[in-house]
Amino acid sequence: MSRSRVLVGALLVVLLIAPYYLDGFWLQLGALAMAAGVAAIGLTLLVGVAGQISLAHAVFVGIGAYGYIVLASDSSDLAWGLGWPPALAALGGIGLAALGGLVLSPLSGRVNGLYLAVVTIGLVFIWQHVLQEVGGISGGYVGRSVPELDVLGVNLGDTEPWVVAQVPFGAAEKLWWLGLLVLVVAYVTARNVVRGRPGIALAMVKESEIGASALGIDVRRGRAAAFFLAALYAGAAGVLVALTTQFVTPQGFGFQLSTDYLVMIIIGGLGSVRGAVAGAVFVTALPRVLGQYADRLPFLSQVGEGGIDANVMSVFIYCALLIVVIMFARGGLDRALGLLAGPRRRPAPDRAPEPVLAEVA
Amino acid sequence: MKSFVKAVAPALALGLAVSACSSKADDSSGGGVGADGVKTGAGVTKDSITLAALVPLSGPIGGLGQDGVAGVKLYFDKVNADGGVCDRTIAIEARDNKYNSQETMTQYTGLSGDVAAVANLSPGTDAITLESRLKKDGLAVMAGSYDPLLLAVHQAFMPGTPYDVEAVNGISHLVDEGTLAKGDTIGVIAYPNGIGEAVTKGVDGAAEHFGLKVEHTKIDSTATDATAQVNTLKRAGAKVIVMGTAGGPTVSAASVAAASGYDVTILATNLLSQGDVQGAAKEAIVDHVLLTSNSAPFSSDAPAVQELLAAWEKQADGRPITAPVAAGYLMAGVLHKALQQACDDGDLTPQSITDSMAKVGKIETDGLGVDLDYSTPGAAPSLASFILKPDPAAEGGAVIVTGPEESDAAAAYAESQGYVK
Amino acid sequence: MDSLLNALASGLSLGALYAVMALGFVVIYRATGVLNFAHGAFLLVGVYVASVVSESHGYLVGVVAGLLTGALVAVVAETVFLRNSRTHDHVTLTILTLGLNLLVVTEVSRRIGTETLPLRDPIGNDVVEIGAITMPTVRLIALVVAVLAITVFLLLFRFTSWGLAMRVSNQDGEVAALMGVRLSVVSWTSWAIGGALAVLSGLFLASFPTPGVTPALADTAFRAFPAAVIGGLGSVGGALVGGVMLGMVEAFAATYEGSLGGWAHNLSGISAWVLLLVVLLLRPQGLFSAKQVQRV
Amino acid sequence: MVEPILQAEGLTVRFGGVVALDDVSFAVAPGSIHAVIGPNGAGKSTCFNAMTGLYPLAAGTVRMSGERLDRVPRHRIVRRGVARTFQNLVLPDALTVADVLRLGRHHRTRAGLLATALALPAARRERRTDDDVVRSVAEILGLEGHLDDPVGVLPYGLRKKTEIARALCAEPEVLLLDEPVAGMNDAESRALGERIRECREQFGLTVLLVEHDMELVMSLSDHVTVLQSGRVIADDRPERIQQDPVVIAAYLGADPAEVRDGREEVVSRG
Repeated sequence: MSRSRVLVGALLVVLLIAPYYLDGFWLQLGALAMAAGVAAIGLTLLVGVAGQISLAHAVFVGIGAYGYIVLASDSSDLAWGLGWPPALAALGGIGLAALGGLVLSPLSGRVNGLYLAVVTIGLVFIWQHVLQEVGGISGGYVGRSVPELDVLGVNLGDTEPWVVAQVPFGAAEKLWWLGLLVLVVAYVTARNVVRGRPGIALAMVKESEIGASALGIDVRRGRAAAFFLAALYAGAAGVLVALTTQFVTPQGFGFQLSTDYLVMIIIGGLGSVRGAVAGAVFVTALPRVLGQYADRLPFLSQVGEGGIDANVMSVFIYCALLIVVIMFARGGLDRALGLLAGPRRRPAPDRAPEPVLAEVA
Repeated sequence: MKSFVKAVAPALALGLAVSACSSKADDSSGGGVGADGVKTGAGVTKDSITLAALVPLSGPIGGLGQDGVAGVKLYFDKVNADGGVCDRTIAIEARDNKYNSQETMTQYTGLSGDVAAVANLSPGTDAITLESRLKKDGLAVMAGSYDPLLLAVHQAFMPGTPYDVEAVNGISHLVDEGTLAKGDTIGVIAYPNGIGEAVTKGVDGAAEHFGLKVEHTKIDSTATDATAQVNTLKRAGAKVIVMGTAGGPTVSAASVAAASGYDVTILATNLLSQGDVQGAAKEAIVDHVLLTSNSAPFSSDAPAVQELLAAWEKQADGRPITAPVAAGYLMAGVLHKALQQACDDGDLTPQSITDSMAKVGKIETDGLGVDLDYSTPGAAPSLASFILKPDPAAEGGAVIVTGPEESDAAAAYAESQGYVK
Repeated sequence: MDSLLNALASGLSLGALYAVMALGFVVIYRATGVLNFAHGAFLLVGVYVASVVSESHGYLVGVVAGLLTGALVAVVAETVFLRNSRTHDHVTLTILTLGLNLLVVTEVSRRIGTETLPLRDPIGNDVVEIGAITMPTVRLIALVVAVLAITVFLLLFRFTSWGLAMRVSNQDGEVAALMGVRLSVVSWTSWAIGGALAVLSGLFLASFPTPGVTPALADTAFRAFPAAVIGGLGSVGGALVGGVMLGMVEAFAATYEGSLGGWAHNLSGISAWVLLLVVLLLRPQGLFSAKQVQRV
Repeated sequence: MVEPILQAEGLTVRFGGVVALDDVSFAVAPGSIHAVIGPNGAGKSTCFNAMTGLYPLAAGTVRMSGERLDRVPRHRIVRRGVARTFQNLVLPDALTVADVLRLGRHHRTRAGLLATALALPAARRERRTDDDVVRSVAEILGLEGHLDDPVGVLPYGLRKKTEIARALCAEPEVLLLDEPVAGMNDAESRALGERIRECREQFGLTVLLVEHDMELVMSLSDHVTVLQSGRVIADDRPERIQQDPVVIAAYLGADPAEVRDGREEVVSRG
């Protein structure tokens, strides 16, 4: 049995029993990190594997979240809803995000590189505009509360707490397990895709469009498919985010969230599924943990004194780490994890890209 | 795969065995009675009471939260110096919500077990986001927004008059002084968010009351150039423009009006900074702008204002005082009253502090802001507003014209909206 | 009719400022292949310094100090951070500029706090009236300065060895090296110019009829992204046309959205993005960039 | 002559004002090894790229077993039985050699996102078939020891072989090799030449190659087409090409028009 398998097994066990010990802050942090992990896995398939940079990931996470709410909520005088069984609505939310990805996927099929980056920024602003305008569905600027999840009569919220080995299990504990389950499924399926036929085809598309098409790979279709797949994972993450925060607002799915996801996969090591998860945990936890232990940090001023307090410092640390990882740490957290798991294979050398683009009249 | 299962299974069994002795098994956290006979709950120990501040602390509007928390601390420093509440000192735990309600929720979850009440100096609808959690935890939130939607959250307390009622007061003042007469047109420039929608609603209400016509325009909440909107309203012949925005568009609208020789009064809630009033647009602002406000300008000679200025001067190393400092100071004063009441009742649990807000009755702010009354849940704590005039020479950039006063129109409007119960 | 003319004038001057900003994106992109997300940071820090310096040394000194600061910060970004990175992947380096942006904007915002800082320009809120058009004097000057800056840039681009190097370096690093052009010089000078152009547009965007220097100014750089991309990221001419198009669309949307009603009533905020979406779906490489052919 | 398997007729390619290929025609006999040679800039690679749909044709047709190939979208060409390699290696460095070879099987497999993500039986069956082909091709080219290495870390010669192996995994009828031995030493190129010949025998391949190494071309190929400045100046068996004064002059830098008169003399005398 390899060292990495033992490590992964041990990690899973720790994660399974963690809700018995952790309090609300850590449970919520974990659930958010796991949701972010699912989203980051999707994004790394698009950006890291297929080489298409997207800043619209928050849009699809948002569609998943709002989709679940609209499908699962009953109509009220404040906002419209369909009142589906929540489990069905959760699948519906994921489906809507995937559908959104499918509708917008020709964009990824046609537009490349940094052009796609900018046009997807546009999608974020357009999405937020739409959320404001369809107040009867989205709750407008106020947002909407999230109905509890219920799977085949098993309540995953606070209304029917479980007692597991004498420990009361509320929504936070249950969602930790749900998040873990979704994350594991996302992880395994993404690994299969990356190592399987579509994944290596996308790696080839990223290397060279022409080379890929000479091998019979339909470049546009491949890129569009990657966009769709990223949206699907984002939708699942969106449902988890909604369940965890119990209330969603338009600002929650804006440009900042999209950049956070990008930062996660870069810190994690582009194209690496486990790196994406590690990056997600890191980016989700860093500012919140720093805020939580702010008063124990020396040399910082207190909030309101006009100096640099822990909250501002956490932004600085976040930026500094991002910059340093990009500058020096080739392979990101994925490489660090690789070292931890024992030597497996040498990393690919980091070549300077050849100037392959030429403007031909 | 099989070897993997072999590795995991025993570890899992071991884990479950260990988990049986989780510390969470006997849930006895929070609650109890101190040696002094005071019942305590989350955030209260035998010598301290911890309050949360969930505010933006970094990024473009991070300054607002930083100054707001400075105001809250300034007030409680004074309280602590006088012996605190119930022989306990007041401590503030501030967290950055990045001006994002969902982030407020996350931060709240991290803190809710360790604080006795929450101050939220964020110009959004965070309290609505938190509503179900607040109810469960019994915590009170002092809200940093005057969005009337917050009135529906019984655990939330706004420290003044809702935006829409304030707009009605402003229009009523303009009618009283003869600027507006029946049949005139009022223009609105509004953000597509809380303040914008509330002001729009207030203007519509006032227009109905006074027989005015209304012309609506919108402005993007990231935009600061109101040229197109002002030109539209000029063509519509608006005699007054009411701003449902932050300070930036107000300054822009005044400048545009001045530049194009448009004789219009611009009515805005006081979100102008000293820099706005003393900057390039100062003449335009003085000529065109009239402000409504929930709090007194720093030029006021009310004792509470002077006290605040003196306290700030002593502590701030020459940093200028700003409106958020005063807002934080005022909120802290309200929270202090509730804490004192809860202490007198011998119960410092969160729910008791929340209930105390209603018990303390009318809260006099000694001229710092409008007087507040939380005794009826769901009702607006005040219907009065200050009317201010910008004045570059005055401290804080404005002087009081009248107020705080509650107009008849505001009373009627509030009645129609169910703000009076 | 009046409103049409006014929308045209306002769109033109706004468009000129967007063009200046877009030109900054294009210069940096051509030289280093990076889409500079830190443009807003350069703009904000430059305008902030201009405001602080102008308090003691007057407006013009402030402007010069601001432009130099913008250029300097941009050069530091290129020489310290980008050049020393071990990765050369343009997408990854683009993300690095996102980190730089957040870092600088957070610090400058902290310093500005809740205040609105004045720029103390001597023109203030004068307006000029030409026929039915009423236009802020500052915006008219902005138009003139933008046209001048763009002209100077185009002259440099066409007729100097630096410009020649700019034109070839993006296409073929080897050819440029053979021509004796030092790529490192081309890239840092390009960043300097990009930084200064950002501040130049910022100086006008913070003047009348907007209230002054606030942290939110950094976001205006985002509004110029579509301008740079609509024209084609590598195209200087495209940046100019894209900028003007964008200014026009925003001005017209702001003027007429009231009469559109429904979903369109607040369209001006996103009109640029909708335009971009449509343009790129039709021409994925922008209006003026030639089709990119990959060599094998 | 037997019916050609691959036939170029009147190929013309323009870049802006430059004519890169001018009315190029030649035919490749099935089962043959056919070389396209010419001095630098003669248009050899352009010819390859035009035939595989990478460059738009200004005029001319390409036929594969009589059917038009030039109207087929470029990602469908491999399905018609034409696989190719590139002059500059086009290999994603992070993939293992085995993955790169599997890429060659892309057009012969079906497993989509869902089947792969869930590791459905159909996807796993396909994978097993692929792996059999991958292993046998790797053995032929001597790559079997490197299947799990990332291509990026391999020496140049092995990467070159990986690229050829990938094209072979496509099980093509016609294999287009763009400078297969460029950058190799004599012994290596001779060995690779042997491998190419073996592959032809074993899989019944037709090989069309562009190559600079004259010795290899002459020893390996059955037929040679010579290009200069985008035109065909000679098209014959290798031993005749070797003696063709036009070709010799072209390689020495003379104007083909001048030499042509001389050749006609030679031909008429012969």
